[in-house]
Amino acid sequence: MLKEGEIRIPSGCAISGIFSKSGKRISGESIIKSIATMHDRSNGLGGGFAAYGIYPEYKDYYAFHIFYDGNTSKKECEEFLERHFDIINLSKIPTRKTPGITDVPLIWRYFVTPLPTKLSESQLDEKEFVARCVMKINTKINGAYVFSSGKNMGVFKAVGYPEDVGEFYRLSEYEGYCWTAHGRYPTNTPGWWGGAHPFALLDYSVVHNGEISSYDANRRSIEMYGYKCTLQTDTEVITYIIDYLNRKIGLGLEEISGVVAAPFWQVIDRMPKEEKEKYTYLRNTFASLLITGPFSILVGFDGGIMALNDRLKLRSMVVGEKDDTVYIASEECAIRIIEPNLDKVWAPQGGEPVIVTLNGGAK
Amino acid sequence: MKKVYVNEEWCLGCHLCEYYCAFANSNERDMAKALKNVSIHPRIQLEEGNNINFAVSCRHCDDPLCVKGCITGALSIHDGVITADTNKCVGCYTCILCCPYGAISPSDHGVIQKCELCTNNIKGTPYCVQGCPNNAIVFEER
Amino acid sequence: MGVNYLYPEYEVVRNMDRCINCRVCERQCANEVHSYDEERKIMCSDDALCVNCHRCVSLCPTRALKIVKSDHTFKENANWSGRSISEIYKQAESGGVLLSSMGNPNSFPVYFDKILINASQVTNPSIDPLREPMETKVFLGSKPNKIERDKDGKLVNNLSAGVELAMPIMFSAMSYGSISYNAHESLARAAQEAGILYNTGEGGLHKDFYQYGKHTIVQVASGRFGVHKDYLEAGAAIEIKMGQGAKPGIGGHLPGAKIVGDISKTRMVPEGSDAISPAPHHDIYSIEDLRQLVYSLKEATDYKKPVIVKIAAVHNVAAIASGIARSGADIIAIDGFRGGTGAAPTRIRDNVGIPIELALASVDQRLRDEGIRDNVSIVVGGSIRNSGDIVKAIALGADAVYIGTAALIALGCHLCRSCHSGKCNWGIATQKPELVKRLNPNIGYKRLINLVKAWNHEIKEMMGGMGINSIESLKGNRLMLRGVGLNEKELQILGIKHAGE
Amino acid sequence: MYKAALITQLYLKRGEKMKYVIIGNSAAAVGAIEGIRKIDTDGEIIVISKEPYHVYSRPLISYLLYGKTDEERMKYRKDNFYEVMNCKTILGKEAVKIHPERKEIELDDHTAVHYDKLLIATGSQPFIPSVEGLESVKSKFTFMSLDDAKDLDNSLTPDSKVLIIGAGLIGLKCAEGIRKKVSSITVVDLSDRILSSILDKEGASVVQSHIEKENIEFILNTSVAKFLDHKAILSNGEEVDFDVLVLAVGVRPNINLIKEINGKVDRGIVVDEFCQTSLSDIYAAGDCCESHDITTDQNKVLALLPNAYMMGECAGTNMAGGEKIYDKAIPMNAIGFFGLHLITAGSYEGDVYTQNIPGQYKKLFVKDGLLKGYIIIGNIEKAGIYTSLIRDRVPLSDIDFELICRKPSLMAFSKIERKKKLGGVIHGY
Repeated sequence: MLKEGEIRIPSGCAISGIFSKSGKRISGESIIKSIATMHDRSNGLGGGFAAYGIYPEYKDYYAFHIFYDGNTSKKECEEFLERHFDIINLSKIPTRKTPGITDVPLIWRYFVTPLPTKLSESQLDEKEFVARCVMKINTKINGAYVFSSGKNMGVFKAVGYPEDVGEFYRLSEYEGYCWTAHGRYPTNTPGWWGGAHPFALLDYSVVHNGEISSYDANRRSIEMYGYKCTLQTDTEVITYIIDYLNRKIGLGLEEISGVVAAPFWQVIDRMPKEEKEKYTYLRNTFASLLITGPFSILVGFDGGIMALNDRLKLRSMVVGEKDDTVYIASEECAIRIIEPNLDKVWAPQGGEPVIVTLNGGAK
Repeated sequence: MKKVYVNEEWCLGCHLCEYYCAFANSNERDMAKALKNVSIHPRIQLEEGNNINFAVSCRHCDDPLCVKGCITGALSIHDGVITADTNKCVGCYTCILCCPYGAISPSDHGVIQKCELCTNNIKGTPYCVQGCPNNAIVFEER
Repeated sequence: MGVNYLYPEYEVVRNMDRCINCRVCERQCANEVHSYDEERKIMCSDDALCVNCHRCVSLCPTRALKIVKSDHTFKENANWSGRSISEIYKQAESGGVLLSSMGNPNSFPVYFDKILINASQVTNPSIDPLREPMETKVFLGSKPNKIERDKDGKLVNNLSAGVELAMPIMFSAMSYGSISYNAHESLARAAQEAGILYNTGEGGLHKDFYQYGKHTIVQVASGRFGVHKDYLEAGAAIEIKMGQGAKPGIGGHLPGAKIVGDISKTRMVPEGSDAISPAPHHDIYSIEDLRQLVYSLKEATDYKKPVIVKIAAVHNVAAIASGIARSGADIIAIDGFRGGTGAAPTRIRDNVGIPIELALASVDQRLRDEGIRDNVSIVVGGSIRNSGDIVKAIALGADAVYIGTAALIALGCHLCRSCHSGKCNWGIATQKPELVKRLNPNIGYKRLINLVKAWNHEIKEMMGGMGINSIESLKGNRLMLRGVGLNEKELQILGIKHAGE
Repeated sequence: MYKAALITQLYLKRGEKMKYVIIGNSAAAVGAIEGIRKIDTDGEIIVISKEPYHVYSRPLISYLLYGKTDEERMKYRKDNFYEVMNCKTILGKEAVKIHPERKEIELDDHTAVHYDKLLIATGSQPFIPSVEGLESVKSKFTFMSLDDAKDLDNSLTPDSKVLIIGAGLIGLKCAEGIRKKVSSITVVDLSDRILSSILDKEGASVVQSHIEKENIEFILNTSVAKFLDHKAILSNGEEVDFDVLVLAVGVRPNINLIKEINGKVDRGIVVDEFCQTSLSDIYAAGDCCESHDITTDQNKVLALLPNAYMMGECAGTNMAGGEKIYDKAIPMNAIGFFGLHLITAGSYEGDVYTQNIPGQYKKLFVKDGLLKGYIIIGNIEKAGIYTSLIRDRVPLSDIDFELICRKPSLMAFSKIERKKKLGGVIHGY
């Protein structure tokens, strides 16, 4: 059977997220508990987590998490890394034997920073340089796959139920101010570790539940801007779109939601002049990056998180608040299980972004 | 009141209105049966000249000379529609003498005939209008 | 010449039981097929004159008429078709170039008919356009690749001039001269009410129609007929016509007989003298010349109008399009080899150009490969026959489509393909007042609006089925298409999978 | 007219009903009733007539004898007409005198009827020439009223030899009416042609020869010198045997009621364009009056039904306080004999335009750039278009006269005129 990248795979999912506005560092336990409650929304073919603020001691270095089929690809990849980066620290990512997790690849973690010489001759800004290197590895080096490449953050994913994945990566031993989790329900794949979610590029990580109908329109457009959609998953293309609009074009998250989940014309027409012009401009200029069809996503980024539903809200998504902690999940139960008495619970409108950032900054 | 109006700008001079009129007033169901081997005397009649054509039928005047002139009382107005009681009519043709539009004509039965907006045949609504291929004849309020 | 080798192509079949001698057939046939025999008191017809336009058939009040293809044949011959033989007879007799009208009628593959559209099942929901908003509004024009903000960080509108369409449909270029005043009025009024655009073609813009300027594309063709400042400023967009699908590589020729009255005024061509559009623009022998024309037109209208460059779909269309996308043009219009015409040499029409589906697919992909797809919008024409074709074209990568033949059919055209005779019985492709009169714009524009509104509704239904609720998410969304009975090469060019994959 | 209007308003203020009285019960009377009711729906209307009949159409008496209609169908308005129009009728009694000072009418039974507004629609009566021996003729008839027709009819036998004095409309219609019922008909007229009041010589001869086919004999340029019982001795010495005599030499308007009280009269009662007589609150309409013939600019008696109706309507409207002017009177006739139809209108002055089309005799008379009159015998289709040219005094320079000469058609009018006529709302006359 074909795996991700060779074929497009629709899937249903469960997502969950926890964010501490004060930057309080939360252990991985609660997010595991939360995603586990939605066990039935995944089918054991993929689970994963993204955590922000977990590598304070290495916060100035890019943390690469890489899967290897075997030692040859590892060797080839590390040579590539050495050619382009100064590797500060490298280690196997600590895991625990778990019955639910099998066919484990080699999983390594590298804290790196670009070699100044390479960077300057590339004439790219640092992030672009890093991003391109990641794409290079993922497309050119057979058997090596970078699944996390941001600073002071990390993605942990595998084939299996999310709670097992959490167990496997010993996430209770990590602490971060922001956690997102994903349980996957692909309809036609054996599941591949790289294909599990979250999907991440640099600091951006995306967990997504849905199947977007605009996929190929989005894909063919974003690929014009130097991205390569190797996995053919919604999450991948959404991540690239957000990276493109935010990092390369310079749109704010609110503006980005005005592109990917743009208001309907009938809504725009009723807006006050200035708003109207803004949203008309966004829809017109970035028309091909509009995302249609059902999706609910959690976008993690440095110091913040954004939750967004498609404009028709064809997927469930609930937000809860308790003191300075924000919870977001596909189902309310996944929030209640970790915080029974919330100050506030609501279901955001389709296309209405929920953006939360650190007020105190990461501690 | 809705009346039949003709717009010569769009009249093609195809004469179909005349045939649809004759058909409507034959009260036959099949046009071929009604008009085969018949020389028609329609109540709407085309005037044609060099590239100008228009059909003329009763204008159903608000203040009709034909009705006033009728010596028998056969012509009368019913909710705006001027109708002829052919049973009363003796065919003196005073109405033809009076009508400024030449819209009343002798019938085949020695009396007169005129457009009654198809109110008195099986069609019920002006059939010339329905038959006009170019909307040159319309049935509307003005 | 002595013997006439040509046997009538059609036979007029008259049901004598139903014919009532109303003579409408006689009055309505500009080819004088029908006549009334006073002695025998019956209608007669001369088959040889019939072009099978169905005017008489449609108007016959008793349905007494039908036109059938003559079953008179030549001896069976798989190679020498009756058509080939007859054409040789014609040329042997006339010594002239064969003329034809409307699009290529030959049996080349129609790729639209070998492409199927997707729909949602289970894993994501289809959307009901009657219950949910379903958006088909389209902006045409080039998109900036960076944003600008003012000092307080507000986004600045840095879009260059474009056009907005209520639906991804426009009426393609048909000149006043090739079609009648009433046909133009119908198109203009329909475009205005439907919120789309129509195209003047190369015949200039009649003063009566300046009022529809906001919905008008003014064309600049190699003959430059009727082109002046007011004309350029009147339109919502300017189209440079480099080529036409029906006759790539050759110009146009409107015989002096048709240059009369308003046509001569509108075209700025003296009455009675032929209006000849040269094959090329004589100021454009190369791509950089095109760039100059694009910018001189923009200068002339101080950058307030988007410029469209229309080309015929020819073999290296992708490379040409790439050049145009870098020429400052805002929109590329591509006309497929089945595109219609008022008159073209038969051999050119039937043998030159390539199918629009393939041209579109390769152009869209090429522009993406070069990262310049956003520089231009792509509009395709050349036999868009229904809303299915439109959905497929957009999914292949078009921003919008041009419809010409379909629009004329809505106006009553029966595709008899005799436009070049100038005796269009339906009042479309003629300038004879008594024939032009037959097209009442009050009827015509309503029929056009009905057509595009119906198509727009069907487009929405199909989008809804795919779970797409905005047309921009369909554009270039080739995963929504599958091919049937296409070979690897065709699939590869179209950039789609085969059904079942 | 304003005077009437003021008075009506006065009455309406006082909440009283106007009382309209109409003497006569024919076309003019009906026109008046319908005219009044368009404006005043509850005023009282009284119709006085010496005839006992529901209103009927006099011109139909010949068709009655001919068998083309019957008494029922002769009714000029439906049976419920007076009811619907809410009129009182005093039928079978004759108004013998008007007392304008008391605003009263005296009937032949010496009862009196009060009026606020009075209409004289007394019509006309046959003129009886004084011919020696006329009194000796037993069965002699006039041909005006339903009773005339009935009496005549009763006296006819298949062998009757009928002598009709007068080859005018009445005489000839009578001849047509009784043709099938008698053995012979002879028509004598002083004039050199039949229908002298409406036809020129040529036209007359066309019609004459057609009528003669029905073997009706004409003796023209001749009058009856004297009657000897069943014999008439003519001015040319000829003798004609007959057993039934019909006198149809013409009619005289009934003007006495007005004349007696010194209202202005000439040949007929004189009225202004509002159809009012010289006396206040007294109007007159129909055959008893003179009308102003716009084609000759002369006042003359136009004893024509359409004319009577329109005068009546005009009078009625003004009586009820409305304002209507009747200033388009012209002589006009549509009539047929034994299937030959003729339509004539206006006066026959000025240049003549003749059209010789087989089956049609047509003459147009043009003066001062206006169509003044026409004669059409045979195909009379669309003749009304000519009539309108006369009535509306359409300058022939404004239309395609050459075309309209050939056949009456709206095509001859300017595009704008056509648009008005065919496109717009049509207002009445």
